[in-house]
Amino acid sequence: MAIKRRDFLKIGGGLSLSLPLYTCISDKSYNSTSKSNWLAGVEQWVPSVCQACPGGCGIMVRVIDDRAVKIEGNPLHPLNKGKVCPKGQAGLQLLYSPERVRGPLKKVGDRNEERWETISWDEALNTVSTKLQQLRESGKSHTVAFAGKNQQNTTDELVSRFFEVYGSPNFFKFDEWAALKNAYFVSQGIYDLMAVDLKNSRLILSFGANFLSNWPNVMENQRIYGEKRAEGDLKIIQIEPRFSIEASRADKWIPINRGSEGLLALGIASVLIKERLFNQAFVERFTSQFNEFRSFILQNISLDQVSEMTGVPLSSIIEIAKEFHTRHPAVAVSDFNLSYSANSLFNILAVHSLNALAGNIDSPGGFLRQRQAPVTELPPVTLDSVAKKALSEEEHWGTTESDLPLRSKNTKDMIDSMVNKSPYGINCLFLSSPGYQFVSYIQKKKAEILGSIPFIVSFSPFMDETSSLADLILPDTTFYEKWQDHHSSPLSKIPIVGISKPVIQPLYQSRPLESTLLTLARTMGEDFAQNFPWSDYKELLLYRMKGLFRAKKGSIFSSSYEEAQLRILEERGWWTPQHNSEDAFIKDLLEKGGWQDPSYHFNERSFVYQNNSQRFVFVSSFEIEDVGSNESQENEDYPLRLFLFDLPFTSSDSSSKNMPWYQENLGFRFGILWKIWVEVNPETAGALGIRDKDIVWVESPQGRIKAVARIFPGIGPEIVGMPLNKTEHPLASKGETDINDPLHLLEETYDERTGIPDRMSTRVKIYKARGR
Amino acid sequence: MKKLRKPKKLGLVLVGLTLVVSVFLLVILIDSWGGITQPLPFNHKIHTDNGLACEDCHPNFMEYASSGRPELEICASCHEEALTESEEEKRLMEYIQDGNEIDWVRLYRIPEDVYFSHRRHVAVGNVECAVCHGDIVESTRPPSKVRKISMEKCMDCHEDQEANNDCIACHR
Amino acid sequence: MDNKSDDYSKVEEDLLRPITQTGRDFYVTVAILLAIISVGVFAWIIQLREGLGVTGLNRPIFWGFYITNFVFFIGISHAGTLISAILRLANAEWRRAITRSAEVITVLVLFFGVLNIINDLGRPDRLLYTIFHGEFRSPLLWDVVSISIYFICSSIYLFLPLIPDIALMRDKFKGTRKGKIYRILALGWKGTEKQWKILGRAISLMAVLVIPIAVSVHTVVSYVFAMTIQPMWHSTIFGPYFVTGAIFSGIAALLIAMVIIRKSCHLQAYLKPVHFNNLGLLLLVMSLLWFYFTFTENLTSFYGAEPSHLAVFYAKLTGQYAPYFWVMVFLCFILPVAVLSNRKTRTISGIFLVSCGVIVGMWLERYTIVLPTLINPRLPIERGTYTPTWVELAITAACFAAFILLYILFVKAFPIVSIWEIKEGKEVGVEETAERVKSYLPDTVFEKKSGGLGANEINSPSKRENDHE
Amino acid sequence: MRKWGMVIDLDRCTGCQACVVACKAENNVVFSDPTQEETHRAISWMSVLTVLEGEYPDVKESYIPRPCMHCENPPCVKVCPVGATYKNPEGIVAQVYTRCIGCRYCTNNCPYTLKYFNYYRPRWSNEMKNLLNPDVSKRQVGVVEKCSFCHHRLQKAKEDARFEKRELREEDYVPACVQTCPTGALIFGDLQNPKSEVHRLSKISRAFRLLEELGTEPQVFYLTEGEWHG
Repeated sequence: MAIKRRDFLKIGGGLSLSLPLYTCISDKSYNSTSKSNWLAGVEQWVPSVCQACPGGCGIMVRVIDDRAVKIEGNPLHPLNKGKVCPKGQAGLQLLYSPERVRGPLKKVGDRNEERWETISWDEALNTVSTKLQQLRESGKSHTVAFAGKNQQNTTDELVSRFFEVYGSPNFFKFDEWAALKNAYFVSQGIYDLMAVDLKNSRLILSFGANFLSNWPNVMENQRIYGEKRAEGDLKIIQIEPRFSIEASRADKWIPINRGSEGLLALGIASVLIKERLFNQAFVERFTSQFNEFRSFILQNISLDQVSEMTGVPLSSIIEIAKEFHTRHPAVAVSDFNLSYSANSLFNILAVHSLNALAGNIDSPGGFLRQRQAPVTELPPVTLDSVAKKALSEEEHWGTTESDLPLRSKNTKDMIDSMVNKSPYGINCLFLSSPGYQFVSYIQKKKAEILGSIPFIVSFSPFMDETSSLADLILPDTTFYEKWQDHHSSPLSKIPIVGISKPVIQPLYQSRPLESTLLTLARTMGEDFAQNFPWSDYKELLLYRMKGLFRAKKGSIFSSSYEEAQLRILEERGWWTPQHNSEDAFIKDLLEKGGWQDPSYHFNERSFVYQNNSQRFVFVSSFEIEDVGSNESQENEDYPLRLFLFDLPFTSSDSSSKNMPWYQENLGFRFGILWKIWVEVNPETAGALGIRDKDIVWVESPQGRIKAVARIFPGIGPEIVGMPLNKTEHPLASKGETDINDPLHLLEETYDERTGIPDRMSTRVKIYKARGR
Repeated sequence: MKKLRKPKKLGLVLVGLTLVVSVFLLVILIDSWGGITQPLPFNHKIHTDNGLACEDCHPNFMEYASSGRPELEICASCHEEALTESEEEKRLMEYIQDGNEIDWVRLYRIPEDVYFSHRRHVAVGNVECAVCHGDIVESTRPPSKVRKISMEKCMDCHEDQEANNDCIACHR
Repeated sequence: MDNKSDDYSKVEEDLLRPITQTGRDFYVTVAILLAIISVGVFAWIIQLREGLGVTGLNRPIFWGFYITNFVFFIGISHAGTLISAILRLANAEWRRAITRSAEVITVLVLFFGVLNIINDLGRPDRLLYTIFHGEFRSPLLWDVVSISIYFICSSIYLFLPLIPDIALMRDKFKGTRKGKIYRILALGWKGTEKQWKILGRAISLMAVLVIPIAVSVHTVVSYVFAMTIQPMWHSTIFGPYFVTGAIFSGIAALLIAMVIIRKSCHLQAYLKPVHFNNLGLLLLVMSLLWFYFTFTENLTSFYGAEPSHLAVFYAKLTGQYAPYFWVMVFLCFILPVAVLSNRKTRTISGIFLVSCGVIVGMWLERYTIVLPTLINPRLPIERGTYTPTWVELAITAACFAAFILLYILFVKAFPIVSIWEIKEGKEVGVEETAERVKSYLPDTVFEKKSGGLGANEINSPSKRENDHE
Repeated sequence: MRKWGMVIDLDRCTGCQACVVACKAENNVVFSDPTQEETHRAISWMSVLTVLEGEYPDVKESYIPRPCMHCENPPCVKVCPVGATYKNPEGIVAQVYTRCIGCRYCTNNCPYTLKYFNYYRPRWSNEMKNLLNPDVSKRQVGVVEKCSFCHHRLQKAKEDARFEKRELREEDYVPACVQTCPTGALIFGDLQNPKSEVHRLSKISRAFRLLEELGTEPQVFYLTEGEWHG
């Protein structure tokens, strides 16, 4: 009996030992003896442009046998000079994301469900084309709308041209910089961004500006930061409620009550004015309404009050003001962060007035205005009567009535008017990566949108929130697979045009949006098609690029030495052609990756001030109450204020969800890879009995989400900070990641002037969650 | 009872043992099988006799890590029309007519953790093809076995040639 | 003579009873153990398939249960051979009934020590690289060498004294299949004068040889830690500290085994309270010695107050690992000293309790050596935590179960108390001891009382002595 | 012989993580998932450590990019029982995955805790297998890995130099992290070459090394104006 057992044990043991050992030893998947991996091993470096963010850095992609393997910076590109940010580095994960849509999809069954059927491109295009023609024939072309992202390229031109010819005024782009643009429009008559000459500036007075992490020209700023830190000739003062990356790199961090940045700026202005520390010559020559501004300041601004309302000590205000004057040239910068509060326009105008006081506009180390790259304009469109009539229809969102000349189109109004069918209902909506803010808003309104818009087409290359709305998906390629140009953000002082070549052929059955539109245009009838005479998008692109050759300015990307020479020559009015024909120019352009004009011409008054007076206009028509308006109602139930901040390189788009390499590093300061965290001041945490790394609920009247509490001395005792655009799963799909999106906590309040959502005034409470 | 039991027990042991042994044998067998048949019985000799050089069909070995397999285009450039009446060529012509790439099977297999570069060996190190590939140019039929290259051979040659013998020079 | 052979047949009967008779309890125990083992094997298969991801190990806690088990089992292995060898060389007569049960522990437990190391490897299939590509500067390779030698030596050391008993069983089970195996194992032992002489010499030689090897084994095990530059591992006293701990836990393991054998095999007549008393006292001494080392080790770290050392120190004494640490101090020092230093509580059950405590405590000691250092690496930015998964627990439990099972099977196959040594004890030992004791005393004692104390013994020579002359 | 080394200017670093991601992309390091976060098993050869000091509102934070230190006297090499990790003549502490038995002794003896262990087979989706760098191995389960100074780039650079019949120039070989660093905080080169930038910077008064007192002699130097409390 006993022996029998033993035998059994032996056999069983023998078997159980040998099998797992075998499975372990023969690690099949890692011994590449499979027969199909015969690679030619041909290696190429393809110059292109990264469009993972609005920056448009030059990249070189290493391609081995039609596989894109690694991204490096294009050393000749003047913006990034061979460097790439983490998002750009992770870009290939976007290209090879498992979430890519493989081909045109049609929604079947209930619109609320996501059941898809694969269809052919012919069928898909046919469906869209028929729909568009029907609407046009019945005189409803204006009820077609397009929502896309704000980008500086020819695609933008093509899309707006398409809808103009088609006859729809409803071409919407979400722009997070709108508040800033409005402010420059008010003060200088330019509805655009101004460039900041950080390179020559000796003091950066930053009002919550994420110039090292979230500006489109981050790479330029990072490089300048590195160089100037090495030289030691840079001082940064960061004024922000939270100890951000910029604050941690600044020489001084000044915490401030949220939303009162403008007031602090006025406080500083009052010191400058009272102590006569401003640039009188500039103010006299280039500004208007200064006297009103001065009397407004002198009458209304008391430093004690400013100090109390902003939470910044009096001594600090005076110190900043003096430093701002002495460390000339100094710039006061702000960005879209200030626009996410109910008094955004005031804040930005107040900050910008400091630059006028210091005379830092159109001067080295100050605010400059980028010249547009001289690409060929598209030929004028010929509109038929349908289009002409439709274009006279009211746009689907009106600008809010205001005492100031504003030009903003806002998400909220657009979606609300679509949902409410006022002034008219939208019959067909096209969505093409409309941006994070937009996406989060349409998600909230998903049911209403589905209820009021009968036909929605998404161009998204990924299965995401927009595709969940769509009835039809016409998958766009990623930017790695198509021809594209990219014009540098107006935040850089020099115009750069980068050429993005397809790095590999489009994967799966995806097609570039541009060629989809050109194909559609051809199906819309002779009259329509004659406005789009290009056989493919590449042809259109090169047509535009030829303007760069004809303009007799700038040069194709070249070494920094050549670039410096060119700049010196050009600024003295000389220019020598480097290419003897257009073809040679285009060939070189595609090889080097783009064109730039390194020269900058100062003192072109009419270019910098485009308002009637050709002067900087001081605005003083603010109520002081307006200024401190951010003080939302104290609420015992919700004692803390929620501070939402953008993580580095995440602003304005949701594509980063598909980049796990990049996403996992966003929480590096808090030792977090995937979880959403909430930053709590040690004092607050102590009072609430919350320990570091506890799992807590963050609850606002709108709902609650789970997060990891991190005790963080870099945030004030009455605030809790939470990151935006952080996913919790490496390969985000099916809305998994949205459960904990802090945007769900926001109350629906908006800046009345610009319609930009206010993410500063929501109050929350936090408490420990049970379990994990 | 006892007498009956004994052989049963023995049998059980034997069955168990044979099972274990056969599993291992099977594993070894499968692993070392490696018999390959090329889609076409390519005759290297005929081609080299007709004046073709290695790089005519394997175009990449001076420049890239991989030597490159002969693509259909290369075949088609000579075999525009059938040059002989051989059975093999007929089949090749079918490939060419259909435009199907010939799925040549790899002969030399290097473990996944080794980085081997033809360029490094041929263009930089001036190693003759024959040093590794033997007299394949003289062969009239494709070899039927996968060639595994042993580390000893690499090391010996590297030592003789005073090439880099650092592990990370080859192990990636 | 008849009387004597009756005695011996009684001894033989007593000592062979576990082999000849099998009760229900045996099967129940074996079944339970097999169940535990099979869970462990299942866990192990999973681990082999999936990799070490199924354990609780992480970064920077790269070592956990398995390494703790390894150190622990190697420690236990000192029970046997070292104690038996020392007692043999010291001619301690009370050793006779316990040496074998001690030696078996060594051989069996060493196997599980090694198994745990293999288990801990990320690539167990590359185990033999340590031989083909061994780099001798690594303390891990010193381990491989010293443990292999120790395993071989202690196996021989176990086997040699077993030969006469195997021969006895060969005769007893002649004709059966069992007998055949015993015949092979007996190596043709006939009990001739020459054979006894060679055996005696071989045993003594092995006893001498085994002691330094045993000491070296645990010293080298400690070197695995001591040779690193990690806080509270890099310590000069780790060698003796580990050896002390090893002997300490070894004695405890031996005591537990003895108590169980005594009870289950009804060997009360052979394993007497005096054995327990003696070993108990030894255990007490080791406990004190162990405490001395522990105290020194921790005080040095504390007093030196290097931040990286202090972090580990506090993790142990007040932090995350404090519960383990203080339980360990209680089980390895307070309880043993309290129980063992008192004659009244130094009973068999008292000693059993203490021994169990020491075993647990010493396992915890290894645990609190391995982990607090790992959760507190030198760079203060990286911190970790460790919770073992069921896989580790199952494999650990299976190791213990398999060890017990093998031990039981050994008891089933061979006499756990050496028969010939008991016989020898009666025949030679008694006289020798008397002679020895006599030699300790001043000669004058014997002059006054001629024919006193040992005279009778000397005059009644044993059978073997007769053969000698 | 050359001695490759790195200088990291902490005053320039903005903690942007470009080096971290570049490293992963170059070296086929698989991304983590939430389970790995839970179990502390994520692999990141280059990581940016942060040190936060002070109390609100006087807070200071340092970012410390940490690759492998490639010590002159590497504690990990000493303890490897099979020679899977060794110091190569050019100063790179190398790791040979096919030799490694996964005992993790080296990971425990690294005072910088910068060696990583593959607890799983790397989980690449089929799509993402396309972006794997053929110059670097796909990782096996159960072996230790760490920063290699992108040594495959060195081999390539040498190959190119010999192909072009010239000497290897210092700038021919840069690890992926250094190549991408937007602020120029990472500088790489030959520490033995008296003309090189790294050589110069490693000697200036701002230079220090991590845990210098251990005598491991890291070949990664840090620069900072302020004091770093490590």
